[in-house]
Amino acid sequence: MAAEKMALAKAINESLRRALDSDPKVLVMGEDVGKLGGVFRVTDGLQKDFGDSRVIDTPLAESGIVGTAIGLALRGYRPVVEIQFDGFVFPAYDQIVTQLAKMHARSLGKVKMPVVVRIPYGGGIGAVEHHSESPESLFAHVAGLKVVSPSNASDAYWMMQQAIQSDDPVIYFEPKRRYWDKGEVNTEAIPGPLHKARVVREGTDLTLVAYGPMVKLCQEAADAAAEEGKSLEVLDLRSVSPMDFDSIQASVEKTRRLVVVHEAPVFFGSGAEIAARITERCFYHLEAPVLRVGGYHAPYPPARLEDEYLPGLDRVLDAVDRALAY
Amino acid sequence: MAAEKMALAKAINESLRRALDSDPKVLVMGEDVGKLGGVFRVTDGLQKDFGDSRVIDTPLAESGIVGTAIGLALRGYRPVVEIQFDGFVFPAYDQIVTQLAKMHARSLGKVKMPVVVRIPYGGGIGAVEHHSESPESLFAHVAGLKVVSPSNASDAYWMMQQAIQSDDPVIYFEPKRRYWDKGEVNTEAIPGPLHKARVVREGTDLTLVAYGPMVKLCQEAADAAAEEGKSLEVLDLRSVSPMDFDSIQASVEKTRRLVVVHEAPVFFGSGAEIAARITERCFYHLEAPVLRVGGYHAPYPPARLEDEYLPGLDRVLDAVDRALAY
Amino acid sequence: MTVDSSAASEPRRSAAGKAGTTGSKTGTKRTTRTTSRSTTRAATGSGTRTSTDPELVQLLTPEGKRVKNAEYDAYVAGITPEELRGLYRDMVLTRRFDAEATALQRQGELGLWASLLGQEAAQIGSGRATREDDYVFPTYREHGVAWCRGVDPTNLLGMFRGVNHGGWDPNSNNFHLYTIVIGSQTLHATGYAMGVAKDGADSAVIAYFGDGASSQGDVAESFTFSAVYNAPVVFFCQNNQWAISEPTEKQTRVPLYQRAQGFGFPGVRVDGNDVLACLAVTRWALERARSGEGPTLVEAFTYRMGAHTTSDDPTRYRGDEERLAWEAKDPILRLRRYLEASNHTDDGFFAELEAESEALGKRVREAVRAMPDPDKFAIFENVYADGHALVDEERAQFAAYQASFADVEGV
Amino acid sequence: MTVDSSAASEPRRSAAGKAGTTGSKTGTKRTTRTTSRSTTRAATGSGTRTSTDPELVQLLTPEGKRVKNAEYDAYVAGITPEELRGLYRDMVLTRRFDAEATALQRQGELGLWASLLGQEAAQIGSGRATREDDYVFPTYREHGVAWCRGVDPTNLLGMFRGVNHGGWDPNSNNFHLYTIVIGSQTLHATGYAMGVAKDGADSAVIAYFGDGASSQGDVAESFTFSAVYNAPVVFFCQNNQWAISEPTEKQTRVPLYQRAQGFGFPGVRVDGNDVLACLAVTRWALERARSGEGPTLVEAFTYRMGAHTTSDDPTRYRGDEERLAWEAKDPILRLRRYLEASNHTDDGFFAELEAESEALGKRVREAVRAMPDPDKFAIFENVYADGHALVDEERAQFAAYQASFADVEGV
Ligand SMILES: Cc1ncc(C[n+]2csc(CCOP(=O)(O)OP(=O)(O)O)c2C)c(N)n1
Ligand SMILES: Cc1ncc(C[n+]2csc(CCOP(=O)(O)OP(=O)(O)O)c2C)c(N)n1
Ligand SMILES: [Mg+2]
Ligand SMILES: [Mg+2]
Repeated sequence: MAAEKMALAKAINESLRRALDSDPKVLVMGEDVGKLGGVFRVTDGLQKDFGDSRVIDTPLAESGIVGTAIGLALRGYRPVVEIQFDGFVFPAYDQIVTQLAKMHARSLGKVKMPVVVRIPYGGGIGAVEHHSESPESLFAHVAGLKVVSPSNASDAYWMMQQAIQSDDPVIYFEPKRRYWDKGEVNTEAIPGPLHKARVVREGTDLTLVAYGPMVKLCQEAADAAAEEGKSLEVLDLRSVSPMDFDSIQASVEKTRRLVVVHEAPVFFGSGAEIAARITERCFYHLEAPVLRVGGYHAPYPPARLEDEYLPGLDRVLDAVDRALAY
Repeated sequence: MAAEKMALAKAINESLRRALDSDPKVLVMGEDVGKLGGVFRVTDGLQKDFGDSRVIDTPLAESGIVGTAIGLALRGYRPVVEIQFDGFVFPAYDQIVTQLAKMHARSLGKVKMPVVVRIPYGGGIGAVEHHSESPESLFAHVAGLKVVSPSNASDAYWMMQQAIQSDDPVIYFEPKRRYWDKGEVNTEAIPGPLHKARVVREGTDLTLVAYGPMVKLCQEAADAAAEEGKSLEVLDLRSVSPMDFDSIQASVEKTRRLVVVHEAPVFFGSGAEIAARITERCFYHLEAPVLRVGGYHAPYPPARLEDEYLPGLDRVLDAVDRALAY
Repeated sequence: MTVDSSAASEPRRSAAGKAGTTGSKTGTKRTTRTTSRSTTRAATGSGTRTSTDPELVQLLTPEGKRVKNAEYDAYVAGITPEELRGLYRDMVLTRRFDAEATALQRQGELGLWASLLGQEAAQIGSGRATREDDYVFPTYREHGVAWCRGVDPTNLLGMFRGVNHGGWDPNSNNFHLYTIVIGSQTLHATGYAMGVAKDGADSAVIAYFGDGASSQGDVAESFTFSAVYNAPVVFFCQNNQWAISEPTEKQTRVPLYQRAQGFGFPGVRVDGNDVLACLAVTRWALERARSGEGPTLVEAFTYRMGAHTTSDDPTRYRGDEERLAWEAKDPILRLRRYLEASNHTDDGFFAELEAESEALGKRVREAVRAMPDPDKFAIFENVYADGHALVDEERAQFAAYQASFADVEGV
Repeated sequence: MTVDSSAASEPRRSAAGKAGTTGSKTGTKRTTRTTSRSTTRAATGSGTRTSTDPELVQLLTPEGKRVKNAEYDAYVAGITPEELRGLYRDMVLTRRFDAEATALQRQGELGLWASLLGQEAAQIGSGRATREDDYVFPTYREHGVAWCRGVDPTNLLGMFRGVNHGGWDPNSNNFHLYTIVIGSQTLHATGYAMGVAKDGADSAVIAYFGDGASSQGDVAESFTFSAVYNAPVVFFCQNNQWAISEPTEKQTRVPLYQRAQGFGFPGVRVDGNDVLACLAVTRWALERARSGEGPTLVEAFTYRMGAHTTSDDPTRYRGDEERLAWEAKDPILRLRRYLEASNHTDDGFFAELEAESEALGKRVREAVRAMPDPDKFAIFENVYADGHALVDEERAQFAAYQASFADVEGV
């Protein structure tokens, strides 16, 4: 059963299971992660198999969850904590940016913080307020954290393995609207390093960069563009911090045009950092400014408006056309 | 006494005094803001003159301070809350981004949130950990907030007046290392709108953009460059959200080169947003990529290293030279 | 026959007026009593919850028998048969509304629904204790309180349908928007109450939250602020035994009402399925607030009969027996038994209520189905009160982008 | 003659060993008692602090008289004159170290100093109660506890000089780094204690925090987590009456030790200027933790004799009388009186200690002055344990930039 087709959520479940199984120091903590198996069933069955001292239903207090996870890490544990939804990470924000991110540096390297913070994020599931946000920028700006987001089942599985093995805190953003997307997972072959981007599709006319839930959209956009005779390269960034600028640069030096797509608001979003850095690196290669497609500078809207708010096929293709028009 | 020379901290004090005096709904709240007058004496004498029901020493709980300020705003008050130092705003981050920023939109405009959050920020004062950070990006990314930072006494005075009058929440970043810098304050003439940038110095070869504590540094850099025959334009942004891109664009269309300077880490910092947007707006004008000078992707270092970490004259001039070399 | 909640507001005002005239200082003694037993529990050092529940304030037994309570009887002493029928009607209509909303979710008209089934007494009893000038800060489940405040129930459905994040003007009924992030509103309530005190008003504020929410730091901070500033606020915790899949033992090892004492104000546990007791205790607590005695914690001991929300499947984490045991304590049945035994009702009353109930269901159904999707440009509205250049720019880009489709369609 | 703190560690271990053999279940009764009186206070509904202090555990009066305490005497029953002299020595050397650091700040050698003056008994008493395998989570003022844990005092000065953010290996002495952000460490301590319990170890954890910190949501959450998981942690609150300029009334309207009860574990107030009482009560609390009885809150009632830090000017917010009143309760003087009255000391002891004190001061002075500035590249070190491409890139740019100056200088 080396390779198996499974849903992205199931891949994370399998990865957590493997980690719990192979390392007694690994813990899973969060609200409803135990008996219920999480509101998305990502931790389904884990408490049953590993007991409630390994898979822990916590009090309803996110700062407490991350704060105690820090203490457990100091004691030698490797906690994987779940934040139930993106919008609920902020009560824990202080512990994450002030303690979790800085403890290793503060101690001059004496203590390590192998804590994974799992956050189901992003929109597209028709949810109520606070259940559809994409706050990755707010973590990427903070030194000491690593920020990753898988786009498919195989990455979900392996990036979780690598995140748990990392001695640094990793904010692991799960693209919740892709939880049910199935993909091949080979549980024996590590696909590559955690923070390396992957060329999902080769192309020559323009590079589309995305991560997490937007990778699939970019693939669809590339399909659509291909029908119009445009060859788009699609890059799955996989990691937001660190960011694999080398891979973006290599692609842009070839295609000379770049469009970045993410759900998070454009203003101060990942696209800004990518545009700034790639423009600096590829100043003489770029035929067009780096264009950004993302959320607007507005709170995530009610569900009936989310299709207008979120980047969709047309908006991506519109940006592609604008970039190609330069 | 329309125009008077005063320190930046004193200008804020005078502005708060005026607001307390003219509007009974204005409150000042925070840790040690009352009897002590704040650890920087910014609220000195206010409790004595307006009483402890207007100038309120709060329990030591930042989430509680902002959360109760929200409730007071719902009751019709206009609280000005102080966060004692930049690094202590994070316990309040949830209330700020999830409640304060979103309440107006959530209520479809029915309730307003005229709350000012004062945050002394930035480094250069030789302080211990958490007392020198520049977290403005983490607020600018969040829709519903306005983010401003004065660079001089006159702006400190007037921008505070305008922030208090605004019906939106304003994060008011005070450049603490400039608290003692004196400047002319004319308490009768409003210099202009809150979110408009100001050309501090005209120039033709390159534009330096900064806000808050870095404006003075950029002026010094322009002085130094002038001696070498380079004409730098210096723009004081004043507002980080909204950002006056029109003024930056106008300047860059003239100078064709842009360097952004801020204390905050470069990665996902204001410079990224400025670079991305200005490159898009001025693609055919720019002779060089927008360069960024700021903090490194590392926790703010111990005081003995802060001069290496912070942008200084040489680093700004180095970036200027690099931009001019294109 | 009206089927909007404002029809029910009469008993509220008159009842509250009466409560205001009764004594208010009895709380001191009670707290002492209820907390002294807790001490014993607290000191055992054991992390497990004992199965015996601590004493709670009850005025109506599950069988509908009125039992005497020396301390709280006064708060419902003058209650009329009509008012009692009003409470019954409130609970029945609220339950009906709730069931309708659950059905509408199943039919795809709502994206989600958070049912109050089982918590009607806690909500109607406390809601009816409030005065018009009081201010209410709900969580996301206080449909019964909203009803008492005169918020049109169809307004509650907008956010669950996904057309807005809150469809009513908080200031029209002094009923704040639903707050989804657990516990945050307790601080808003405290701040609001601080403002009430500053204004010299004698209004009170009531903040609702759940057993799960009690663990949030914000709730503790609201206890601290309200105690230090002696703010006129009542913290009304509906302990419905569950926070999604987590039983209350995952939040505390002693009864929740005891939490208040360590912050310097009284806490009391009331039978949350006894509408009369909830009315009395909340009146007492609000009266304390009004008369300058500061905050109170009321723990309404009740039960979430249904799923956490329509997305939840409670069979995964709890058994039927528990539910059955609580069904025997049903808040509506209990009051009905009392009304019938007291001859306060006749068949006509129940028949009329049934018809009213049907009409409400119909109105809700129709209103939801007629609820239009918001205008696309609503995304950009109300982000700021005073405007923001970037929002204007993005709105304009969006308009141009939308227009480009119109062009295409126009071709 | 040694002047490092490790010399003082002997009494700690032996004393702790003895404490471990005495009974540990007496706490239950006491809490009941101390909290029952609190109830009365809590229920008054008044926001103001009364001037009479609630009863606190005291074994030595300010005059140095040993008073009996049925519940806590057992925890210091076997204490030897040598151990008592050890406690005295600890306090004297800690105060001396602290004074030296304050002086060094005045001389510009440190950027800041947070003095423990007045809190020696609370810190030495509790610190000496810990066992080597226990783990300590301090705030930023626990220089006395650090001393007891064997942390070289000069290591504490690095962060105040600005050469690092914490200069010791937390795991060498099971003494965590100073935490500046108020209250955060109580959660770390709780998590650590949860880990201890998972490991089946009988170590205990102690978390220090201040009266001001008690208002932070994180502290409340740590109470909740520790109670729910029955974690072996002692919360040691030094109520030094002030949080910078704010008196304790700005944080609570009832005594702080009562906070614990509402979370389901005992709280006790101890005379924080009585080193013997602090030792006894902390031993008791640690013993509870060890034997599976879960968390305890100890409020050490003490006084910050000096400024909040060297940046603070306390004359702006408090009068001299208060300070004078507390000077009469000085922790060192008190123990000295007791030692002298008991004939446990002679002039030689004091003279030797004075010399040791001088030597310590000298060593600290010299160490600080010799403390080099960190290497510039330290900015980029330890940001990550496993590296980060951007940090590598920025380090390289920084190196090139630095090298460009070398070039210039080289010319
Ligand atoms: C800060 C935060 N964390 C998590 C959630 C997800 N969530 C929604 S309701 C809920 C349980 C709340 O339980 P309780 O407070 O008892 O209220 P009840 O739903 O039982 O009425 C959780 C965990 C949330 N809304 N906010
Ligand atoms: C979250 C946070 N807010 C504010 C501060 C600034 N500050 C440092 S110490 C202090 C007072 C702390 O008082 P207390 O907890 O009583 O401890 P003490 O200093 O008296 O030992 C404050 C407000 C901080 N360090 N952290
Ligand atoms: Mg509940
Ligand atoms: Mg203190």
